[in-house]
Amino acid sequence: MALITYREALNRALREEMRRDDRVFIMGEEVGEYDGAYKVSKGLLDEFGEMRVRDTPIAENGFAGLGVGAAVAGLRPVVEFMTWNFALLAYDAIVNSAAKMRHMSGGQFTVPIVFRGPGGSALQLAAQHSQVPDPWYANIPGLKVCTPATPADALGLLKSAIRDDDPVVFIEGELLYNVKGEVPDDEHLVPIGLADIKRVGEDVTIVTHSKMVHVAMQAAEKLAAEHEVEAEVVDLRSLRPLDLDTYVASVKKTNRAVVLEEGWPVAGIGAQIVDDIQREAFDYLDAPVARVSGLDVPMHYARALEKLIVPDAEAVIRAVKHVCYLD
Amino acid sequence: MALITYREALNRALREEMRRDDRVFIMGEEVGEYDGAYKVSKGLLDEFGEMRVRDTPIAENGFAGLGVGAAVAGLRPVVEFMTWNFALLAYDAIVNSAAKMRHMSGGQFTVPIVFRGPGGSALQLAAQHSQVPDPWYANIPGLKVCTPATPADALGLLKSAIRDDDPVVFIEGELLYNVKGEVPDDEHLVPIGLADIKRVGEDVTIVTHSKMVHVAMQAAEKLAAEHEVEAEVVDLRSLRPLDLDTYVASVKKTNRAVVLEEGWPVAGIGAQIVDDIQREAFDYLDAPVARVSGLDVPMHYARALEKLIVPDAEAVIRAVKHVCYLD
Amino acid sequence: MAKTEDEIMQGDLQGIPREKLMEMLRWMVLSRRFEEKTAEAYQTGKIGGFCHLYIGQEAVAAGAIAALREDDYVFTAYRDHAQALVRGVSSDAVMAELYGRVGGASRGAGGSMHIFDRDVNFMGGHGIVGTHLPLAAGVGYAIKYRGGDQVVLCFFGDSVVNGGPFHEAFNMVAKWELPVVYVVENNSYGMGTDIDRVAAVDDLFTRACAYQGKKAEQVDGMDVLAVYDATNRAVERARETSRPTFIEARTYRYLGHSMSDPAHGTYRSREEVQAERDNDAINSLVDRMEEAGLLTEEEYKELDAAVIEEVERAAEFAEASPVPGRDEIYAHVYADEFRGGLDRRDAWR
Amino acid sequence: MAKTEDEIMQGDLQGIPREKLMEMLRWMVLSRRFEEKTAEAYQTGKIGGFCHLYIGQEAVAAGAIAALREDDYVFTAYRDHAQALVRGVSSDAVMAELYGRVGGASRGAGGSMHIFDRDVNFMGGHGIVGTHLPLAAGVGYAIKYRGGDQVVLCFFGDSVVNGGPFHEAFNMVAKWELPVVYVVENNSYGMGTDIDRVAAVDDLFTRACAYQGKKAEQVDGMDVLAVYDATNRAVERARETSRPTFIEARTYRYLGHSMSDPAHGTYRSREEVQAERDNDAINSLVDRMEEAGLLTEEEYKELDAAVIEEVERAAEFAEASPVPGRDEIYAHVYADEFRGGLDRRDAWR
Ligand SMILES: Cc1ncc(C[n+]2csc(CCOP(=O)(O)OP(=O)(O)O)c2C)c(N)n1
Ligand SMILES: Cc1ncc(C[n+]2csc(CCOP(=O)(O)OP(=O)(O)O)c2C)c(N)n1
Ligand SMILES: [Mg+2]
Ligand SMILES: [Mg+2]
Repeated sequence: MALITYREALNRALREEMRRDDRVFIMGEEVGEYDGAYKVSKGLLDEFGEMRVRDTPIAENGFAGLGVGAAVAGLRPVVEFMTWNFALLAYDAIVNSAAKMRHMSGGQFTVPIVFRGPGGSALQLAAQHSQVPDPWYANIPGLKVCTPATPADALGLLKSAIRDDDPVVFIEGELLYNVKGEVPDDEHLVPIGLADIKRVGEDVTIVTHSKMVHVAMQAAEKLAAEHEVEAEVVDLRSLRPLDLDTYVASVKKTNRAVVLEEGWPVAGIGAQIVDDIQREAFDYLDAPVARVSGLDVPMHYARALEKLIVPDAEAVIRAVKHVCYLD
Repeated sequence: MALITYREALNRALREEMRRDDRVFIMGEEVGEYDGAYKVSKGLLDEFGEMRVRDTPIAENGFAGLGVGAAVAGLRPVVEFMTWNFALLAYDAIVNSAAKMRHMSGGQFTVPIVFRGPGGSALQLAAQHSQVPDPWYANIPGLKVCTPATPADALGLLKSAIRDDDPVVFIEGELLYNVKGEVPDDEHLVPIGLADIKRVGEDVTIVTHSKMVHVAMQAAEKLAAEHEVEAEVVDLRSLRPLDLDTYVASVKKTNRAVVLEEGWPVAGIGAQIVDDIQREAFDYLDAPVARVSGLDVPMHYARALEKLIVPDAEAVIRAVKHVCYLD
Repeated sequence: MAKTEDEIMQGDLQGIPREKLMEMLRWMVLSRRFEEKTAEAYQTGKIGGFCHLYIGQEAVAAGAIAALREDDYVFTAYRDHAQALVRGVSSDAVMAELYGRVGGASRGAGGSMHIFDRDVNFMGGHGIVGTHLPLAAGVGYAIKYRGGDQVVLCFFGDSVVNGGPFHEAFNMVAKWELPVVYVVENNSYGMGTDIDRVAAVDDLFTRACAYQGKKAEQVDGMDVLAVYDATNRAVERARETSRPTFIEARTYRYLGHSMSDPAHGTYRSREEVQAERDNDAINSLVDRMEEAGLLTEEEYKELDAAVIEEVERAAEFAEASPVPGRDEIYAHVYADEFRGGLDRRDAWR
Repeated sequence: MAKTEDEIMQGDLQGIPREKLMEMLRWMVLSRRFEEKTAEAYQTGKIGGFCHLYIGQEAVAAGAIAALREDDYVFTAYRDHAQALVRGVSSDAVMAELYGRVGGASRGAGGSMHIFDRDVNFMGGHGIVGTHLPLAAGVGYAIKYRGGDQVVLCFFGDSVVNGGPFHEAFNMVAKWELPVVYVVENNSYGMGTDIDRVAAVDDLFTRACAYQGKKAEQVDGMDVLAVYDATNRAVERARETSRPTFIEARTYRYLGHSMSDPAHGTYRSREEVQAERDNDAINSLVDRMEEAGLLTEEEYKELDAAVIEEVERAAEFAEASPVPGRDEIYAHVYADEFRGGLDRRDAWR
């Protein structure tokens, strides 16, 4: 085991897969000479050269589409969006081309592509640079969606995504790049579509993903210490497929659930989790499922308001207390 | 009252508002000389001239953005997308510019624009032309979203949308254009954000919108005739704001709910309705809320499969019977 | 010798073997007869959805694809029947696709707008205007990546030149020197919009001026030999130097934009359509071949009859091919078994 | 007389009144001093988020905006402090915006990248590369719609010329003859990418060749008078004939792409940066004015001191301005009262 950052884990995943399979290449703005805007692709240009580490013009729709074409022709592109906020320009290439080409060709063409980059808010990046794209992609059949919260999951999921024969939307946490964690020294793969119980507990289930896993863990520790509530934290890890079995089983055990996400509430991924839980564990529920999400507003620049808009541990604790009838 | 089609209702709304307010203009592909791909803008070029009925190049992101600029400068553009499938190319202009400009300017700029066009499947248009965009826009603060099911609502909501000072995403039903309905002769406005009970019933609530309202009505008639179940049909009409009061009150009365939508299930708008119902009417529910949605696949071209993918009255009836413990 | 950019190319028979000429002629006649049958089947409800006919434009697909090798790639938009047929997708498979049957090129999943055939590198059949241009560039990238010498041929309509995907793709193929030949089928209209009303440029091929390293020329798209000649040179250039070319083929569709649109109407007159029909590409090739003594009326009639028979057989094949069953719904969404949890989320079917 | 398109324009003092020269000089010095203060405040944590400085490029904003009338409009990207100041947004309001305070131009909601000021038609401040070009076209459309004679001036970075929004906007403004003057601030780099590595064109202004009716020229963007002269002619053309122009201003940023990026590094050398600094736009104007007897060293020092004082006062104003309160969260999302039902959906705050 080594203690490395989320950024380093992603870099390791890219490097390992590029060494293993010479069809794998990475493209995107600044991924080469500049080592990546967030340095995820550091050193790759030196090792693999320009054809496999391709700096692109600022043309998200164009280079995402180009990636899809290269995938269909048998390569395995990893397309980096500097952030997912810029991928709104490429929404068509991802949804209308990548996600549909296999199906509309009657299964003839395989589209083994990964679209990756950071999502979510960071620090004071304001309305256009702080969006959570999760539900826009989780809604789309034909795609898979990964949202790792830890270095080990980042490593294992990115490697699986690159090996996957379907288009994978890989959403990293912009504020997670410096987070450290233990990572196996040996080859490490995490299957897409498997949730992970990050903390075992008996009293309430918190279902969440990505950066919010850390908020949930913080809340769980405080709940244990101050309120004698043991929360089980389910990290979805993938939003498509969703691992219903894991979170439904957890709620059947705890009888209470809080669903936590960073993004906007209306038709967020959290709404889907609630739907799944109430359908499959209705008779086990001792209280309605509570949701904690980002507030329903564009992100504000001022730090004081940003803090209020993004969910924090306190909000989670209040929600947990509510479903446990402790408020 | 006059009996007119949904298409005619939309045309009337545009014409009335363009006569009333000379800042209103329409732009989009084929809206002028060709009278609109679906003839919604029929005759408008003749009456209002080229500056107010503007045929555009095929450049969805460009002309959507141009519309936003014109709105900010004080005009009231109605931007037609030939269908919402092509608006994936304009997702950035709608989400990053239209929805955010008021907020990120601290309230200085008003963006009174309507983006409109048909959404959903029609007949055998296959994967790229049969998508339901509803949740992609309902998720976004800063937007309003309307999805009328009848000629009267189409008329009243479009007029309200044009008068609204915020950007409105107006999603018409591609298969509704020829549907006829009674429409008031006098000025008719329907407020955005108000659901409508299209059928009163005591036994179960069906919450739905757009084309699926008609499927729900069909199911409700059959349920009454064949199973003695009286379904209340709640037509959301707007997806943002959602009219929680109406559907929560209905479920509190009927104690059972089926949520019906044409689109894909995962993080669909239906998931949000379930979340709202279970949170606010948990103790009133005699069964878990059931959802009926389009199947989680790209649309198939073959008619036989298209029929299976899009929800029909039979599926709704089965779901209703299930929540009523009649299956 | 390469001709100048602003001169509309005129083809001649010289130097083209008779078999090649016969092949191109056959393709054009096949496209025409196939689509006449398509129109008939559409009218009787056997074909559904949007259906865009290529009738009038046959010389473009036939002439351009004639310049390709078997391992090259072809992309096009939704008006794709002729390109598919010329590329070698069987009439049976194309017709069965239009009928939405499992014997179709795309197993009935795609329909008229989404014909695909991996066996002949026929890459579709794309419905969102202009968005296949970057995909074609991506195949070009893969070729270069592997050091291959294949070429990508990508057709698109005139209205594409005003959109972002065109610009982004053109810039990348030019800058990265990718072996892609882009052919704009300039039939003067995007649905009911005259290209002159929406493009801030007189001749579409001149847009190439904004991308250094991209050659461009304009050809008479009603002359299959001119198209063949220009594409040949472009393909050679792509194969040998990995450089892109932009060809503008001036052509004309005789019928409406799609089956639901009349041939003439608000945006163009009956006379205009008739004038173009008088300049028919098939007739013109037949005339030239007859004059040169390379074809007799008899031979042409035989060819036509054989094609008609092929098309009739294709319709019979399509009719007999099974409608896709329930198992096809999820079969091709993912490479693996994932079914969206829908068995649990929606048990009401 | 209009100069030829491919000649880099050189400005001279002739014919420009001293007050105008002094105004431009003051704007450049204000931009420079303001951003020096910005850098300081960023380092001490008073400013957050992404913060892109314009230092080195001041002549472009000052020269171009100098050509405008009060009722004209200005758009720009996220590197927007100088444009805002030159356009007349107060130093106080710009600085308070950077501090995220309610006294800020955008009430602290936008920050460095999103400065807006309706009072002076300063239209922002946009963060997604290239996407404000269509918005600017839309304001041009509104002007033409109302028969006005205002002009829209829209700045953007070099990397924009490879993206779809550029192409779509340029085609529409050219075709519809909208009164928009587009100015590309070509500082040779988009973040760490040399424009020559990603644009298939040597000189950016030549891309205008793909849009008939669009005039284009290249100017020395380190020469405020050249920028002023070119923009003046373009604005006049827009005002009188409602025709768009594309100006390429060759300029240079001395510092990193943003506050988190070093001034030189992998993509450019210390020597390159120093060489450009030696050609500083402010110094060059000062020298020419002094030579022409229009400015003394004393006067320049006074101007500089006054500007420094203004900037210090702005920082004090920002510091004193209140942090936005909870009520600002929902205040400007909609024109009406709608609050997303969140009071009911999330009661945990
Ligand atoms: C992005 C997008 N916008 C609009 C449409 C609707 N549409 C389909 S075909 C067409 C006209 C295309 O014309 P052109 O490119 O000239 O091709 P042609 O039909 O003449 O072959 C339009 C507007 C679409 N499919 N995609
Ligand atoms: C669509 C989009 N892609 C990527 C980014 C990230 N980004 C911000 S600035 C920038 C470079 C822009 O360079 P240029 O246009 O030359 O402007 P400059 O910074 O030199 O003023 C990039 C890639 C973005 N904001 N928007
Ligand atoms: Mg055309
Ligand atoms: Mg730059």
